[in-house]
Amino acid sequence: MDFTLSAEQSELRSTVSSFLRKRYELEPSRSAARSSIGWQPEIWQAFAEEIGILAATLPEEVGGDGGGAVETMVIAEELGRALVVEPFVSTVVLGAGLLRRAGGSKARAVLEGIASGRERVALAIDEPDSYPSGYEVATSATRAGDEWVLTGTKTMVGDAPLATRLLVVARTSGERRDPAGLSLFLLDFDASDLPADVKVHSYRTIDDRWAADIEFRDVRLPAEALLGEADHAGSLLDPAMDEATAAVCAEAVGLMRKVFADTVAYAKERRQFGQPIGSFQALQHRMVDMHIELERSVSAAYLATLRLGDAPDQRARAVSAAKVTLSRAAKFIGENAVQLHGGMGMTQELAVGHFFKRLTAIQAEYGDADFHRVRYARLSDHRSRAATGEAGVRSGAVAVG
Amino acid sequence: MDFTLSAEQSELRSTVSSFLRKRYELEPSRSAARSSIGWQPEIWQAFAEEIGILAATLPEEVGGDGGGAVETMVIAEELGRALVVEPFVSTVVLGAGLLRRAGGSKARAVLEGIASGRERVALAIDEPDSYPSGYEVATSATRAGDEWVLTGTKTMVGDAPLATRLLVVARTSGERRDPAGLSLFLLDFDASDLPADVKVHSYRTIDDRWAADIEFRDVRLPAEALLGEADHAGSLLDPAMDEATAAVCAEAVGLMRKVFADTVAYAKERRQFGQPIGSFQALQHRMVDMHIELERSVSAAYLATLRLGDAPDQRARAVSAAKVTLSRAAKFIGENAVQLHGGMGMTQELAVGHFFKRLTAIQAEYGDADFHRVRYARLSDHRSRAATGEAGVRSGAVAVG
Amino acid sequence: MDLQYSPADEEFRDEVRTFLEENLTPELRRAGRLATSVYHDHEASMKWQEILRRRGWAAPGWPVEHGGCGWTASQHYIFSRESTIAGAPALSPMGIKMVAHAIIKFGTEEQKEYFLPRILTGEVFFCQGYSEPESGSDLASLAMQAVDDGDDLVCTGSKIWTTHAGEANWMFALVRTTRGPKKQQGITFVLVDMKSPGIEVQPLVMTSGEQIQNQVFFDQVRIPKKNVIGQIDDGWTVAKYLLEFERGGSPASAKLQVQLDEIAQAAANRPGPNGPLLDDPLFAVKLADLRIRCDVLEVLEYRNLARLSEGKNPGTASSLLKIINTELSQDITVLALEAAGPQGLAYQPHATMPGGPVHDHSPPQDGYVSGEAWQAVAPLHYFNDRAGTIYAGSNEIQRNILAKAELGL
Amino acid sequence: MDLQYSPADEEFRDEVRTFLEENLTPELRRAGRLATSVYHDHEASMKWQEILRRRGWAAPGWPVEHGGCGWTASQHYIFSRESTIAGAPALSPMGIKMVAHAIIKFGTEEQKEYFLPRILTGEVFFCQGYSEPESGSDLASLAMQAVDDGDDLVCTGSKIWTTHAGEANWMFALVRTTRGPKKQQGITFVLVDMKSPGIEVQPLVMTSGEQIQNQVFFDQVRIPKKNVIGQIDDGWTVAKYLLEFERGGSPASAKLQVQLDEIAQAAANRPGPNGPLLDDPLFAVKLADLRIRCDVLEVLEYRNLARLSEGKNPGTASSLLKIINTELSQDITVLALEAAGPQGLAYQPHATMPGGPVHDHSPPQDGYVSGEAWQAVAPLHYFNDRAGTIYAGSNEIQRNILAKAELGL
Repeated sequence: MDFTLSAEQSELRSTVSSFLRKRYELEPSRSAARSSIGWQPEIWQAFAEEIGILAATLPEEVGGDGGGAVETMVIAEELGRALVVEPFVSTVVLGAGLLRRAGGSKARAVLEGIASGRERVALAIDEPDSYPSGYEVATSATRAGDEWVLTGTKTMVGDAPLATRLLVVARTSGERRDPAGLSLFLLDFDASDLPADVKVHSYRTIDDRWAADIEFRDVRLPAEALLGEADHAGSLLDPAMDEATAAVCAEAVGLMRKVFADTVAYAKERRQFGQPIGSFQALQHRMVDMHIELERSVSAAYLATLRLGDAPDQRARAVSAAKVTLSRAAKFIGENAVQLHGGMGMTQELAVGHFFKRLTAIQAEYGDADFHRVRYARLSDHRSRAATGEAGVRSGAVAVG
Repeated sequence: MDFTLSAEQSELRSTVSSFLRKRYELEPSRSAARSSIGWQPEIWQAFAEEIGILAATLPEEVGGDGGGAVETMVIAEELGRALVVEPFVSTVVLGAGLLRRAGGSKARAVLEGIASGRERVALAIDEPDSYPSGYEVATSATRAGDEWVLTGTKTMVGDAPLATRLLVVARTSGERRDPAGLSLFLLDFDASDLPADVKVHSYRTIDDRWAADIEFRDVRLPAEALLGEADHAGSLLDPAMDEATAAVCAEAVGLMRKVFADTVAYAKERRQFGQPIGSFQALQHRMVDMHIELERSVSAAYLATLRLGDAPDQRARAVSAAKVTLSRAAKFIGENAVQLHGGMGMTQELAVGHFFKRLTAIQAEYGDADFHRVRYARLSDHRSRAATGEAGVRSGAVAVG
Repeated sequence: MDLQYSPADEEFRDEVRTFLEENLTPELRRAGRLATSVYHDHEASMKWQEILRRRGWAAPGWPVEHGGCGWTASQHYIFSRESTIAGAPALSPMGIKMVAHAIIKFGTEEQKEYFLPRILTGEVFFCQGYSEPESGSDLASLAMQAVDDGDDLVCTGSKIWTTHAGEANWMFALVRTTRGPKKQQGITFVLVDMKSPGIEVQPLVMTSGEQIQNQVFFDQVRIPKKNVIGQIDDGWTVAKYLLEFERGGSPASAKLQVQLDEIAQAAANRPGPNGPLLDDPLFAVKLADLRIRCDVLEVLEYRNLARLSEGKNPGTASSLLKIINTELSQDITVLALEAAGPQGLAYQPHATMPGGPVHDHSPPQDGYVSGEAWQAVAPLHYFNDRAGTIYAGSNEIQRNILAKAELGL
Repeated sequence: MDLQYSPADEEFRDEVRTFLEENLTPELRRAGRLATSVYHDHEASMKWQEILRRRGWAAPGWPVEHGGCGWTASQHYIFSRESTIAGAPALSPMGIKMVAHAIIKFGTEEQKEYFLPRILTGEVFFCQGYSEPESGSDLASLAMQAVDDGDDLVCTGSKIWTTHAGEANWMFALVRTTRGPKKQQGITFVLVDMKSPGIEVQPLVMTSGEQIQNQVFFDQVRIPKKNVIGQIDDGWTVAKYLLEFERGGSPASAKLQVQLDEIAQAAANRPGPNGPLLDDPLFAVKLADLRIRCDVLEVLEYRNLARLSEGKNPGTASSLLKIINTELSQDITVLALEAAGPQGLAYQPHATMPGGPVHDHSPPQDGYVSGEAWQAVAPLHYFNDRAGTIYAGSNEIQRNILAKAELGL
């Protein structure tokens, strides 16, 4: 049991934190997000060159620093605290996680590009008629000689408008709801310069990020576009999605730390009826409940992060536990931060309004609370819980007379 | 829209209420409930002879006063307010409701006996391995010449130890989970004098009432024991169960009125930290939320009561809406009444502890909240709600471009 | 006791239905259905007001001599309920439902003659100047300085949360004419011509991106005393009178039921974990829970209506109803957002009909919408509806009121 | 960062497991499993204390010189966790975990010599005399009059919520020796021989029917001054010191996880609407939610443990953990009651092992139980567990503490 960061990890945290404090302000970042560019490329470059967070968790053989889950957590939390919109999780956690597992020279080249800040990756998986995060895929890739022919429509492809590469999940065998039979393809991508057989609709999201709907009409891909083994994308997706989920949980912790601190500060300062509103017991207890949700969230993010290396079921259960916890907390803290700020909390004048939107969006990302509740239930042994690793519960004989 | 009682109904309310205030005290009623007798027969007799509530809602041809759903609601609420344990709902609402619908001379005789206070009826329906309130019945009745042979085990037969008659739901055709194929049988019953082929285990319930598990081993019943048509008990049970459910909703309103009033009074009187605990804002808001739950409950009880005469689906939906509302309120008000009374609320010294137990039990009676949520969902048209009668919502065309 | 309308009410309801069927154009219904907040598309709303005015139904609550309908409480409820169910746009409450009542009760003959007919036609369109940056929940602490200067009051300060200040040509406002020991005293209720020199409107951008609320700055604005309603220094009396019209006045259950119907219909066509989302037991039960709360709210409203019909005071019922309906409404927006799925995260105000301009949003040139319009409405409605528990006396304040007035704590 | 035990801790855990497997008889486990509250069957509890004492593990938290184990914070946690998972009965906390620490810290040599070994053997069994009828949440307002009379204090008044007063032969109590402006001053911490003349114990019957709590009346009870712990008038210092041992001392997650395992196992065999209850999506999700809260609580406990291991003060963590674990525990009792179904409404304390006698209940002669023992436990546990949010500083008080100490409000 150890909840302290190593010296290097602490150093990483303070590097990221002080960079963001100095260089990442809310106003300009919103302006950039809402501009036609949609982000701040110079910030991304600084992430790579000045504070090295794009390489921090990548393997050493592609120019990375070999950091692990804790490093990802530290970075994501700090990015959350500053409400960074640039595509860290989709590129560095999810994208790189898939590429790393897929292996091969093409993947390796992209990983090197990620480490140096040149490449950004978006994963195209959800479809208009599929249950979100359910791996329900109708988009197909069929073999035609040496090539693959890709056909189908993807929706809400996060960060696609900024991406240099797409990772597309397509069905190469099996029925639409079959968890097997999926394959992963790597495509060059530039939303501003598209081939005729790819149609992209880009849009802003409610939290000032960007996404796109993408239609593939018989797009021909070379054989080497296939990453990993055909029909087995699930074995890449499962762990990489769990890593991404753990990372957004950490990001949510950062978001909540900020809005909670702002709320308590506001309650001490804002006066009504001749006293600070923070002196009213009903509001005090509400803020205590927010504090409790935050402390639970921190623990849940640890749980997910520190179980990423466990066996698949333990890993998935811990990640689902975390996402359920964080989603609930994000809603409770977000909504109450707004309520306690009163009307001002509903405007874009204060940080809380912007953070609230991200806290709303994050609840739905990588599976909403119900998705993860059901997954957790399915993974829990019906009779008695299996050991959740060394520190988990060991069920004794529970039968009684 | 009319929410006022008629002069006769108001009169009925004050008659019941003043009788109970004078003659039904908590201490002696608890003692009786815990004695081997288990209730106060003299009170029951007074219900029949002095205030006429056993006949109030029975048809005139069996000596009743022909009252309806509103009269039942008025009586049940007052009984709840005084925490009456005597078997009003099971005998006068559920039992009589089944007998009335079944018709026939035998049923009529029992109804006359109910009106005069001689008869008490218990319904045996749930079984040890059946989902509560799910009409899942394995107990069988098979024809043998002119007779029926009854075999099976019933559990939690409410008020059976005090009953003079049992109504037993048995399967006469179909599979165990088949909603059709059930029949209703009327048996003479005396828990203290049983035939060899009937085995009864009586027990007290957590709310100081009585119930029993009953085992029937090839019990031979005469042909006329069958009430109504064979295989069609469902058509009797559905409306009678809904009436009983509406009645316990009204009873719950009475219970909650009492514990809520006690809680507010206690909060005004009990002092800690030099002031009444009712002056603390967090507790004030809690009590306001209890008040809101109570007002919602009153409305829900009206809804159920005033829809009992509607078409089956409207009736069932209103009753389920009420039971869900009342169950939630009973839990919230019961638990918080205890919490606000502190340790004393957990003892049997104050009324609140006793009422809390009934409020706990009542949540599970006639289907718990989840049972009714699911039933309500099933009865709600998937596209848009049908008109819920004249005052219900009428859905316009809801499609938008 | 019964839950039936009287035959006369049924007849009235049919009359209303017929009128709505004949007059609600698809465009107007669209404004009702695609609204993202309680503020509907301004143009559609004013168009509908004009149609109602011609039928004599624009201001049914006014005294008959000023153009009201003399309806019973039931008729008001039925009219409001049927309009909502049919998808009619909501009218701005500021003029007809609020300040007009103050003018009728406390106004001079000249004020009545000038304002009332113009409010009906929309020639005069009001906004409300109550809250100030430092006076929110504690409204009576308001500080907008109004100095007596001959025939005028000269006002300096600022008002906030001024809905539709950009569209309005008049404002009704509370200003501070005298400072005394009791903060409720020394307040004056005034009507302000928005074209007066010294007024500056600064839109507030909400989280939804919509600019409906504003901050209005007053710099030495001259308000003729003939535009005072009631007595100088006695504006609190007028404001308290109006408060009754603001809280719990109209039925909320109908609107919420329609929203739930829309969610159900949408969920029948959205993918769930196992077939349509509507068949997912977890989703179905959440929907059932909200519908049940709506059914119960409807009965609560009928009970309140019955009290009003008997001429009784609603008492604390308006606080109770405000809490119940705003919290239910918020929970419904949460379920809608959940039903919307990933498309609910797309920011697409161009697919909706918001109550005002949208800041910093360029619709795509091809008008593309990811998913359907209701999915685009969902997040904006969720954001905007957070106001429900904040405005018109936050729900914390309502609970304080109930604790004191209803429970005697 | 990691969530693993160290190799030394793993070794220790295995040692504890082996000990538990060898020494926990089925009867003792039964007392743990069929307990209806935090108070386990008294006899089983004392038997287990004796077995632990022989192993040297009855009072691991004491200083080694008095019989403690010198364990690390991890070892304490592991021991407690493993004991719970194995189903060991809980020991009464009053003696070993509470008053003993006061005696060790503030007691005289004679007091230590007399009481500590006897607490271990059970020859001395303590109850706690803190609360009074008029002093609950506001403990410092306590009023039990203690008049100085030579070598004695003479006490008159009453104490309430005195757990196991019937079984106890000693009480530790706070009494009022001086009345001054500050209520925390003038309180004295005393040990009272329960056989002293003038003491009368009156059991309180709880809603569960159990008589574990009592009111204890003092009528001119003489307490020798040699039984004062610490200084006269300075008892608040002792009480505050003990409070640290009462709140959040031991891990709650293990017990709650075991309860959830039991619910899951039971629900696999109970009928649901469609096959086993455990397969009902609504039930499964409620169970998952509670398990998730437990998983998170476990990590919160580890974080607290890590702080303690570093020698840091737990700060407000004990209030936080108290709120989280009592509210979770109550929600678990609700799910258990739901899983129990109709049989959960049967009152059958004879099928359980309550922590004290049951009032007004005659078990059936044939020992019949409707359903299974866990179903009989469910309602009693639900009733008794309501105490969790009331005792040891109600959760409202804990929230006040957090608001002040943690948030600075």
